Amino acid sequence: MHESAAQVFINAFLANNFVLAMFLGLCPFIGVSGKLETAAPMGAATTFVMLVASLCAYGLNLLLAYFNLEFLRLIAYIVIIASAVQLVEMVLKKYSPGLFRALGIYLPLITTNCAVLGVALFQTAREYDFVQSVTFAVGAGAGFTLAIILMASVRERLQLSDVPSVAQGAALSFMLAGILSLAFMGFAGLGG
Amino acid sequence: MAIEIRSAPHIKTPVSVETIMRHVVWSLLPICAFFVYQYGLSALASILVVTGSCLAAERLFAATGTQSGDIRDWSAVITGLLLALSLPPAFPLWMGAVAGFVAIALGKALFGGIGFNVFNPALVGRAFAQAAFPQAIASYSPSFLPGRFTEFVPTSLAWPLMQPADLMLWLKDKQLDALAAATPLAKWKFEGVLAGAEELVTSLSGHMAVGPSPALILVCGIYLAFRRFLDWRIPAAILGSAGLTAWLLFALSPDRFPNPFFMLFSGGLILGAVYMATDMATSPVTPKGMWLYGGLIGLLTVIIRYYSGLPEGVMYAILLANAATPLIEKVTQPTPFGKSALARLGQAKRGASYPLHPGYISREDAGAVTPKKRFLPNKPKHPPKE
Amino acid sequence: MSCGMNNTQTLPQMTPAVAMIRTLGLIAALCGVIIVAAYQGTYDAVQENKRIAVERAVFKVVPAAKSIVEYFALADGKLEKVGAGETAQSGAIKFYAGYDKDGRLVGIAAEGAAKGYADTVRILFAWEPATQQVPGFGVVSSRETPGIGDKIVLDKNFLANFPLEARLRADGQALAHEIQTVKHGSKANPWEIDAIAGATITSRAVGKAINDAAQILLPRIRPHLDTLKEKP
Amino acid sequence: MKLLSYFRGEAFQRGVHPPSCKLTADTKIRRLPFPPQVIVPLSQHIGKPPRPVVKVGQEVVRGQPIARTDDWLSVPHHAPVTGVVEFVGLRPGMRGPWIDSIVIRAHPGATQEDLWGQPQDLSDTTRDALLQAIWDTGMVGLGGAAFPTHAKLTVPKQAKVHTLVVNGCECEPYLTCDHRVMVEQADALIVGIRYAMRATGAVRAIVGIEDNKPDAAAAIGAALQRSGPAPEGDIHAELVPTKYPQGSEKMLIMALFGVEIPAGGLPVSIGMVVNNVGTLAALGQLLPRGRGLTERVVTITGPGVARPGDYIVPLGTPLRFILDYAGAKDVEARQVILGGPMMGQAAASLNVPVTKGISGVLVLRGDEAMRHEDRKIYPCIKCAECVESCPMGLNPSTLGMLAAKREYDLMGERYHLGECFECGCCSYVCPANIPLVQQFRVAKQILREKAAAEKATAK
Amino acid sequence: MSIVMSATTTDRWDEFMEGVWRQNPLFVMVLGLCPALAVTVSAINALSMGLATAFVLTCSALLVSLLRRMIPKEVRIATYIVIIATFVTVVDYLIQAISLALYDALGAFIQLIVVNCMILGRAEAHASKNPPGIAVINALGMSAGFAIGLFALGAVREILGAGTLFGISLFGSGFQPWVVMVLPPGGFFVLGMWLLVFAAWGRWRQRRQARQAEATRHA
Repeated sequence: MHESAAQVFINAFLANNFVLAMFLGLCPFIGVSGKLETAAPMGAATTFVMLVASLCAYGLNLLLAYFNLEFLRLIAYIVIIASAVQLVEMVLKKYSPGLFRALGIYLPLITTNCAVLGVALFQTAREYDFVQSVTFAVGAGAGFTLAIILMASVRERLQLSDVPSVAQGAALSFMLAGILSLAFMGFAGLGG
Repeated sequence: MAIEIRSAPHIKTPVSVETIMRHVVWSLLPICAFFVYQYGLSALASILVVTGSCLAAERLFAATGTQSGDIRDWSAVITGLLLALSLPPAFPLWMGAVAGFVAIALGKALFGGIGFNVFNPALVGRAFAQAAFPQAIASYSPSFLPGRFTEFVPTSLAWPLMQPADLMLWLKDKQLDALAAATPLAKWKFEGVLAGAEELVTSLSGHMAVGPSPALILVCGIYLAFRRFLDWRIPAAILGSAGLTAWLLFALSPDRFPNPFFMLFSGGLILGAVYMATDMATSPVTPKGMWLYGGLIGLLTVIIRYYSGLPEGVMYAILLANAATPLIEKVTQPTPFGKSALARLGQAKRGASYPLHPGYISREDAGAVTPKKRFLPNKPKHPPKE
Repeated sequence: MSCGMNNTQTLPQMTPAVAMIRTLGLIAALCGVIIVAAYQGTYDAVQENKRIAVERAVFKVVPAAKSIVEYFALADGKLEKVGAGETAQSGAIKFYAGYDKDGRLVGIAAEGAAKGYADTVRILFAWEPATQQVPGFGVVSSRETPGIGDKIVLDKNFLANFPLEARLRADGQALAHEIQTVKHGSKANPWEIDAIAGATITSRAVGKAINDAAQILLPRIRPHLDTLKEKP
Repeated sequence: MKLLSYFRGEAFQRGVHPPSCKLTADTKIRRLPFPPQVIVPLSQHIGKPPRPVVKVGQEVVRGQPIARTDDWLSVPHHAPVTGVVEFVGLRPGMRGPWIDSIVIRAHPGATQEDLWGQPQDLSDTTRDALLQAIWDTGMVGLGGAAFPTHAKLTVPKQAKVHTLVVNGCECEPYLTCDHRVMVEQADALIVGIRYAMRATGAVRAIVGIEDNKPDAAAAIGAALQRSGPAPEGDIHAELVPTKYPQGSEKMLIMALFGVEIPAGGLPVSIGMVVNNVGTLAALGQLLPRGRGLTERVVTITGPGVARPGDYIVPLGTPLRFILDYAGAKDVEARQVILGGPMMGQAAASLNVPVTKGISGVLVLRGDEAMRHEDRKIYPCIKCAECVESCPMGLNPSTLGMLAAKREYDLMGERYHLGECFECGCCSYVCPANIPLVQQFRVAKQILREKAAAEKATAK
Repeated sequence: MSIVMSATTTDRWDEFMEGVWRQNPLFVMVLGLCPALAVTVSAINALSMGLATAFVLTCSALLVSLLRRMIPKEVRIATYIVIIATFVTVVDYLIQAISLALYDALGAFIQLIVVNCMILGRAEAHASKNPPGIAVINALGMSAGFAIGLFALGAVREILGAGTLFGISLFGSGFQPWVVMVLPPGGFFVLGMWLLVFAAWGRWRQRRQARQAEATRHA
């Protein structure tokens, strides 16, 4: 069944949100959502890297399919993503120091973000074409950003609350993510 | 004569948290009464069990010291009543009890109790029940069944942890159409049947599976708004935005979309707009934020109802807006007096109640020049910016 | 200046590039060997597993079949037998022909997919050439809500919709009657599917999946029914 | 109520309507007898205290200057009673800490008439001479702020003032001294207004009166009729809707003209000067006679007082004397508040004297005070009442939560804490009984100290 | 070094228990969350995932430890990733060979083991600094801890979400499953609940120890 680009986007963005429905990118989602000031650039950086990874993976997959080397896919993807992140970092450092300072500290973290590898693996598994792949990456990134921004703003508010001491920390974050995930279930079937 | 030293102000409004909560409970009672009149014994049992479960959970968490506030502030009663009203009247009682407990535990105690909750507790309970027991929550029993005051709908009395009886079979026994057990929204979404206006508002004419009466909720909501126990902006924004979106879509393609009236008065939109979205702790405090928040809820409701897999979207829309509330508040902080653009220009503001005297000399005429800032000795200096 | 000093001091500790490349190359080679070994070692078992999985699914929807043959129905109308490990060309549709123990065609199975409540519902449905009916279907993958979405394989009333008529038009270019899911309790024709009350979307997806796949696949198969009749 | 007012024109945005409780609005101003001993604190106003010019044992006459100053932001004091200087040194102050004061024992047999000043004709003096004369009276703002009046009436060189706003909005509950002054001393008020117009160069004066005091407006109207057209310019009275805190000059200007004073600015930045009716009425009485400020009108009221009323009280009269006279002894008084109930300060002891800035003494009974003290303090339920009531357009709800977590820097930087003028609206309306304004006072103090410390280290 | 050489059985046991208990990757360090939540809809899936992760973790720890002197520190992270990816690919094919149904159930999350921060973290923090024997014991301990964590999640979710454990019905046919438990929110809730339980238990133990210390001091 062929999905239009808009459907792919809505699906990755809301209906099957990468974080809240697919559990991808949870480590940064829990770890970097303490403050809105850091969460928003983290989301932006992740989106950007997802796009780069998606483009790389698309090209790489064509290459691997041509040589019948699909069994090397995983190792090739992870290496190419790690290098791409490195490259992006260097290019940014050279040509846009401002942006580098804003995103710099997050880029290394993103290499081991499963959402990025997830984008590459899922677009291959679902046999997306080029346009679909790109919208998928952007949608997934936007979904991650939305989730982490909502989470961060709520957690900032909870800084001012008397959260019971037992629940403080990771437990509260997971419960919050659970309720957010419940709320996102309302989007199920959107873009169908 | 012993005197005590306290800080000003020395007088205080008599309105307290308990006053507000108590009034909300009172205003909910007629709605509950009519709900019981519509659905009979099962609805009564459901209201009692759900509210009781909420109160028990509140008591438990207050006793373990994990949350502030206790059952005396009436807030758990509101949660219970709202949750019961938003569930199907013949919802299995044990599931209602679970939903009530979850509402308080996950929706309230986790965050520290009254005032700190980020999400409306009743809706957290409702969303949990919807996700946990999708089948039971989709079987809505028809209203005004004969004999509703003498017998329970069998689904109500399911054994704890066990599946409820099949509502369809029971309805067949009663010689009723299986469709009677679907809400107007579900009927429209899945079967393309549009319910009539007066049925939606009063539900008096047929065995409709509508929830609590929207007209009654509106009346009670207006009472609360006049007593200032809820902010009228939020319901106004929700109904306005939902109505407008629905009307636009209806105008674009009247065959595909139902009329805006159906949109507003079917499902839980009125209940959500008047009672759920206005939950003080989970809605923005800034006036601009309230409009934004309400507008978001209205829009999301219509989108979810029309385009997603679910027939009803109010609950999810409100939960999502609850999550966005801190963000909304952050971007809609009120402008302090004297910092608005108008103040900077030194111009008269719109709506000034006292027109300037004819002899007024404008600043320019008077040759007024803003003098250098002069602070009183004890006036705080603005903290230096880094 | 001190900075420069530090640099010169730390430089000798750096590993020379040659050594780095050598080590990396060695490790890459080692890893390559491990991967290839694993791939080769498991290849047969994996293929066998896949075959069994396919057979199990097909035998479930075409119970009379004892063996199957995989085919591609190409876009130009030709049929092609699928060799091991072959992947589909663009526009080709894979289907399975089921044969009984005497080698006679008893049914054809193909995949269909349609958007359900949460995600795409993929099903494998059977088609009997003799009766031009769909006798049944099985679910390949679905993320529908458990308890509601799985009614399509559990609900007795829903399963009673099958066999379902899927008769081709006289010219053989399309189905004579589009397969449609109608609202619960209003099935009037043999090509209509009576929706499940409460799981309308999923049941609708089943009808749509069968219809969409059959509309394309069946006209392509029809000219070849004679060649398919006997097991090659 | 709020719903309707949204559609109606409003005086200014937000604000509250506490019950007015003006028990003494219809009682005439009476004179309090002289106490056996008066305590004149040197610091009764904003600015540096003056230096005493009398010695212990010296005889002083009522109206005689007992403290002088050369500092611009300071005023002289005059002896409130005829008597002997008994003590010069530390005495309890109204805020608690002891402050430098002059204690005078009144002559038991003295007539207690003002014997010092000499009538003066100020009709064609220069502005500077007029300001000097005002300075010599020792006048400060009698509305409560106690800012030296001559400084307030001095227009900065580059600025020009066209309007004198006369603040007759006694918005605090209970207080009626300004109200009674407007009713009974309207003629003196007009005289004072004309002096102030000359001092500032304003070409018109507007008396803003809340619409719950129509008799005051009528009295001023009658007085204006009597005095005929003023050569200085146009004087008239305007009614504004009753609302707290209308008495704040920013709010009053908003209500009268619909103009916002830019944040951090003073009314003079838009060509206006605001003065209290009590101040100008007193000026109107003192200036022609060349006298100093020795007494003021004080509202003594509250449920804890048997004989509430507006009294002319010699400055420096100890609270204990006043309360005994007004009959606060026989009821169980629990709290004595200097000023109104919204912004007034609780007296630290009954030995503190009445000073120039005290407009009222409010005595609350124990049960009255306890009624809200007993109430449980809930966490903020975000009902938004405080946001709706803050006249400065702040967000007390968020500020309060930040204060509870000691995020003072954030409060100042992002939530404009510096704009808060502690009117108490937020604490008044808070259903959760959170002491918001009290927390803000602490926060502001901490930020002030921090800024001072930073300044010190920067040097 | 000599201590490690003379490692007794108890030391090894401690090294093993380190991962199982004190530094449990899931409940204490909160690592490897994607698989922990995504595949734990049933106990069997959870255990399979635990085994797959254990395989990758142990093999990569062994290899990294063996090669630890050879690997230049500038490229060590890249090397670790390559080694881990290798074993993930191996386990991916192994599972396909064992059971396709399991492979379908675990889906893409087998391949996502490669970005499980726990594995890279162990390689970096432990295996690259210790001899093979210790590294393997530590990796086994960590794996066991992770598998126990996954099982704890999977068991609760399966029991509530389907009324079964390892596919065996526990409550009879009339049981009403709590569907939410096998949906994404359920994953978050159950993990959060376990963390709450551990936090509450830790609190209780702390308080008890304090009480005991008090008592001994008084005595």
